[in-house]
Amino acid sequence: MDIYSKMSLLFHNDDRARQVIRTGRLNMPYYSFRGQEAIPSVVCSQLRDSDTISTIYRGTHDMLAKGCPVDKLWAEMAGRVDGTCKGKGGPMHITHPESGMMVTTGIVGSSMPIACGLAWANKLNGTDDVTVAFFGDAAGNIGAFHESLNLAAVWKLPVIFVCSNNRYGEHTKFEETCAVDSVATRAAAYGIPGHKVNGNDVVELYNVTQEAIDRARAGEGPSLIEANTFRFFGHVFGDDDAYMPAGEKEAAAAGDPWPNYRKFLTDGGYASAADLEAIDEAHKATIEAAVAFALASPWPDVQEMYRDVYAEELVP
Amino acid sequence: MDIYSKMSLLFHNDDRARQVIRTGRLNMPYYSFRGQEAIPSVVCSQLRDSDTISTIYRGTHDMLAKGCPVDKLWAEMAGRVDGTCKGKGGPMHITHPESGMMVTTGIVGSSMPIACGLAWANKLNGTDDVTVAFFGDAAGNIGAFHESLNLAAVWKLPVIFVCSNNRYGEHTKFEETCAVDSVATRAAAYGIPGHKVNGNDVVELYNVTQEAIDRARAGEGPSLIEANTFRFFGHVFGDDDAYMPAGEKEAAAAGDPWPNYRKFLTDGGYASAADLEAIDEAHKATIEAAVAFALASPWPDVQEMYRDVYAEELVP
Amino acid sequence: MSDKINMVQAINWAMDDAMAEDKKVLVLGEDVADHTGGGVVGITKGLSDKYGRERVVATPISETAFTGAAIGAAMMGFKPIVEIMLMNFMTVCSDMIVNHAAKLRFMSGGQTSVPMVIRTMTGPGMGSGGQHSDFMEVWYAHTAGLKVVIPSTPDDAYGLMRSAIDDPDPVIFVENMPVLWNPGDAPVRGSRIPIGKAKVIREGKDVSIIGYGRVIQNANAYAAKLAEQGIDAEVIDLRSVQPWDVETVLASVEKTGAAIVVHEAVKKFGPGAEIASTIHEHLHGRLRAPVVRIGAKYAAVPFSNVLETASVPSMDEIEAAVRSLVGVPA
Amino acid sequence: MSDKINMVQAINWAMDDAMAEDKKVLVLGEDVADHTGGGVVGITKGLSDKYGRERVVATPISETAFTGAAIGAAMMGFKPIVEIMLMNFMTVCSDMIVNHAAKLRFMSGGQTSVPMVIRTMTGPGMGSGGQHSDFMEVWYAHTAGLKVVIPSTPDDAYGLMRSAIDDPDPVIFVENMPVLWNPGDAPVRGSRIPIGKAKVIREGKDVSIIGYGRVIQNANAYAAKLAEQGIDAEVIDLRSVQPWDVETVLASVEKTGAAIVVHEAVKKFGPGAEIASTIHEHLHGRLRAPVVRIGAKYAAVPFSNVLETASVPSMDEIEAAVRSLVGVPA
Ligand SMILES: Cc1ncc(C[n+]2csc(CCOP(=O)(O)OP(=O)(O)O)c2C)c(N)n1
Ligand SMILES: Cc1ncc(C[n+]2csc(CCOP(=O)(O)OP(=O)(O)O)c2C)c(N)n1
Ligand SMILES: [Mg+2]
Ligand SMILES: [Mg+2]
Repeated sequence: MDIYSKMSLLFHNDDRARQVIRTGRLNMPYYSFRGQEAIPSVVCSQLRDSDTISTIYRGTHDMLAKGCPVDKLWAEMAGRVDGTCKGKGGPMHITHPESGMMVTTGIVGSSMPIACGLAWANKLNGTDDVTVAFFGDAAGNIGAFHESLNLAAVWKLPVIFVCSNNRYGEHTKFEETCAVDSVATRAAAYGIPGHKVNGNDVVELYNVTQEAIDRARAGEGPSLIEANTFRFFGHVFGDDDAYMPAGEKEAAAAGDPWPNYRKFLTDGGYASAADLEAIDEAHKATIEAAVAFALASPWPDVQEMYRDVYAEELVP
Repeated sequence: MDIYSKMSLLFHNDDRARQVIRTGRLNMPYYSFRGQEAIPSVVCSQLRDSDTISTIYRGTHDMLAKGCPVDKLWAEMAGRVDGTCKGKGGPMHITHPESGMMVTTGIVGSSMPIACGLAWANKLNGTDDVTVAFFGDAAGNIGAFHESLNLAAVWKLPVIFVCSNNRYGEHTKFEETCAVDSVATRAAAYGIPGHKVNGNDVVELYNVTQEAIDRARAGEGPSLIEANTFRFFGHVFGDDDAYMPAGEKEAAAAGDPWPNYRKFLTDGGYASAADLEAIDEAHKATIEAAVAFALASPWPDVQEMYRDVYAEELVP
Repeated sequence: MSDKINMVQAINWAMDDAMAEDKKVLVLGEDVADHTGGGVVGITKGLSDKYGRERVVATPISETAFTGAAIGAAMMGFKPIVEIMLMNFMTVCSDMIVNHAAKLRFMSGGQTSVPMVIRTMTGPGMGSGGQHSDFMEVWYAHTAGLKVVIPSTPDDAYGLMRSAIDDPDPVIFVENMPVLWNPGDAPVRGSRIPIGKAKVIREGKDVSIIGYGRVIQNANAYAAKLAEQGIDAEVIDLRSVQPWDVETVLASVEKTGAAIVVHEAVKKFGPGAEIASTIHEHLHGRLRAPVVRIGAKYAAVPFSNVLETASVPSMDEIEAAVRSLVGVPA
Repeated sequence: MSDKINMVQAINWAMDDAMAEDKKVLVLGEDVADHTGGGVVGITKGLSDKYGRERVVATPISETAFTGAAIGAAMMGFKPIVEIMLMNFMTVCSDMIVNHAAKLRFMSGGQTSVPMVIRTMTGPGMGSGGQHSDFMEVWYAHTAGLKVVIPSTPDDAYGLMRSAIDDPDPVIFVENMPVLWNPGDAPVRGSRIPIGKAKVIREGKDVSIIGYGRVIQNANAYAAKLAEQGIDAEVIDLRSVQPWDVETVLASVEKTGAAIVVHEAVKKFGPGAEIASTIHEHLHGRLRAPVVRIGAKYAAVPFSNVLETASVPSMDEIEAAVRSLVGVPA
């Protein structure tokens, strides 16, 4: 039920974000994750508050699933003073350490080296906390991926590398830029477990992530999970998707995780439609309130230019 | 015989370089390749003049094996105007395009991306020339390795990645920094052939490099060769080798390729000791002449500071 | 010349014309081929359809490898135009740019050279935040062996791109994102603008405003307003940061006796420091006041629109500087 | 204070003392552990034997990954000292330094911070050529969020390293290779030197020579010779480039009326431009002549000894500048 709740929150949040942007009330680059909801929902359902994550520009779902407050997230997307980062980071750099959401990066691949450090800290602290690095399929071709997986393996770091393979890096197909047919294959180059799973299938994903998280908590080192999925709204919201072969998106719709999981729960008698609707409605209300909160929040003071550059405030 | 000749040249050149440095006649950082002679000798014996190579600071053997003139090489190491690069590059940056020796880099890993470009040029030119990128085992952990192998595989570039695994990166053992027991294992992450061979065994090496070069010439794409070997004079000449376990160097001496190949040739009746000695003596004479040439060559004019920064000479 | 086009189109034309004339010209970078959209903002549109996917290649997200590939191909006589999508991403492949592209000619004693162009976009004003907006041209201008060009109009962009492609050395070509779609005079196809030659975009006698990129065009528009108030500013668009046109700048400041240097890069340790220092070195005793430098605030580029706007040089800052230099009270 | 030690030892002491006091202090980098030699030149010798291989870690050659690891650990409250062996190698992980370490505090609105030290060595004079000798401090000084320290003596190195480790923000600590083994006064263990405070190493009234690193120590030695000829130079060692001590510099130049700024980084678009511009901005009309900037030639660092020597600021250049500023003929 926790998983469903997360998925529902994510689904509705994305829906609302696109709508608010479309109606011109927010002006930001928005990288919709629609279609990828299952991955962070499942992964984060198995994480503690003290576990940490790092993610990417297309990471709002990861943040929400990890527990980042919806209202502060919206205020940050709106560039307001009540945002997680006082409006200074924006949608690509949301951070919320209280919920373990340590860093969001806009540089492809860079969530991974930093995740190694977060995990190293867990290890040095002698806890069994773990760290998850979220990233995309095309990030599997950049140097930071290679170095991080090797380092994590050599140091046996408690980190789980979760690759959301949505088949595209911007407008370029996975096959055109990656020499092997699966990112998970590359785990062998680091002597670590590599799992290729249907990232839209909650149960499959659950089992694999549990294994990887257990392994990390047990001090046995990192794992790589490739969760295959699809993004329904292109690279950045507003993109035209002429680069996609006709019918690809339609075909992918059959795997859309939120409706499927909903159906799975109701068909299997795990939950009633009414129960789920109640969850949905509660989230919608939360999101509505968050949007209102965000748009009512003041702009940051210009003096913020000089704050947080260093610990000590600068003199203009 | 060509292979023996190259090995002999390399062996004696290194010997002389260490001697000249020890006696204070040359002052330069020198990364001795002693023990690794077989690798470039075999590889370059199968290359044409129009094939290109890129190598690293520990690459004098690669250059000589590819045909870089001995006298110009020495003059460059001496920082003189008759050096390959007029003394401006030095031992870590020797270049000699006439012999296909395109670039020597001091940055770990960087011989590989540039080799991709040299190979891409071959392909665009429609020739069946190939490019060899030489590098060390510890370079297998840097991002440039990963990106280059993937790019070469995706673009099917005629490039052969030759890793001389001498068990150490500076003072750190291979096992301590690489998560798998062989660099060649990583070829699978790029869907290309990966060969792990005894880099001191001329015959084994010959077969494998022939296969890789043929494949590249045929337009079938890159290969990765890991040639296992040993460096007898540490990282940089003058190092103390306290970091090496006692006896390791002595044990490795049994695999020293030059004496072994010499013995192989004479024992097998492929050549007489006298023949080989004649080759050795000829090389020694060449080297002697090169040292004299280098030390007699004038220093570059200070005006060289302003030349070759751009095509057009700068005004001081 | 009366037709209007924007910079996206002008740069596209320059690459198109160069590719048509010389088959050694190559284009590579993420998404640059037509089946991948012809670049994220369409600057390379049509090129792969016209010149083939051998010469126009969509790369993996591997800036080190594909910049290296461009370097290698350039050493072999090709003329690659490599796109590193945004300037901040150049940090992942600075080794290739700084240790290799810039230095290979010198370190090889002139035996090899790297005639390549690195195209990159950047600029605050798009709400992209701290990792997608930086102007880092001073890094590359400080690195001997590179040239750095930052055009501000479509026709300049065309002519400078043609010169950059012709150039025997590596040129970093910075595209100012917020003005990419501004219309401007269409270039004469085939024309060149020499790298290192500034353009006096407005003549004046009271003060010299020197800069490049979007902000100098803004300053120029502003100068017309100042003129109504009797302040006659000369406005100089440097167009390239390295080499920069010392001669034109000194001639102007010698005439006006006062200078403002303005750019969107951070002021501290920014390009303006070199320009201001040079002016002082040559015109000591002939300046009414010290050269005023205006640049971005010393911080990462903030996301929030109010802060993003506050981070870059404003017309108010320029106006205040002009007034203080010409001695007119506000 | 009469004991003499060198900078290798001083930096080692600083790390040793910090590690003893605070178990959050970590050391990582290539070869830094004792079983791997305690660093290429032995600066980290003894640390892993003393504090264990958990806290002192020899890394793979993966600058991006291990700098990232240091950033992550720093965000979690550790104080990593990461060694990037030579400054030119920082180009392979500039993304981590510039887009992340420098900006995370700002972009997170102060929620996270990166209290780490990046140690790196560099400097022409070792015959290492174009890819092992660059001074790139201007890159990092231009990037808001970083501090840049370049000590010139063992006791400064100790005190500045202690401050760098204490600092709540990322500090780049540049070690000048050719002077690493020069003996100097031993530091008082436990002492700190504040980052951003210059040291007047020689008082004088005729001209201010301002700089940092090896070249300012040379200039200081030289000033004694000039004194014999009646030229009384004030010599200021900045010790840190960002922040730099504007106050001390301005006070000195106000007194002497003339300034020379000298560093081993390339002159063009170098750190000296910021310093010179700032001096002009504040002391216009009170300078006998424009500030003289002396830096490395605009080229890669050449290998050949004669060229390498010619590439860096020479005492002749400084002398010529001093003489022209004080009006004494040669
Ligand atoms: C180093 C770097 N290069 C290029 C980019 C531009 N860019 C942003 S997202 C992206 C595609 C990434 O694709 P993927 O990793 O599959 O993640 P997805 O966007 O599909 O979730 C690119 C090329 C970047 N941000 N950083
Ligand atoms: C990016 C980078 N990091 C660090 C160094 C310093 N360094 C020079 S050689 C070397 C070891 C390389 O080992 P390996 O690749 O095995 O080659 P070998 O020296 O053994 O031939 C290191 C760390 C460098 N030159 N470049
Ligand atoms: Mg993707
Ligand atoms: Mg090695």
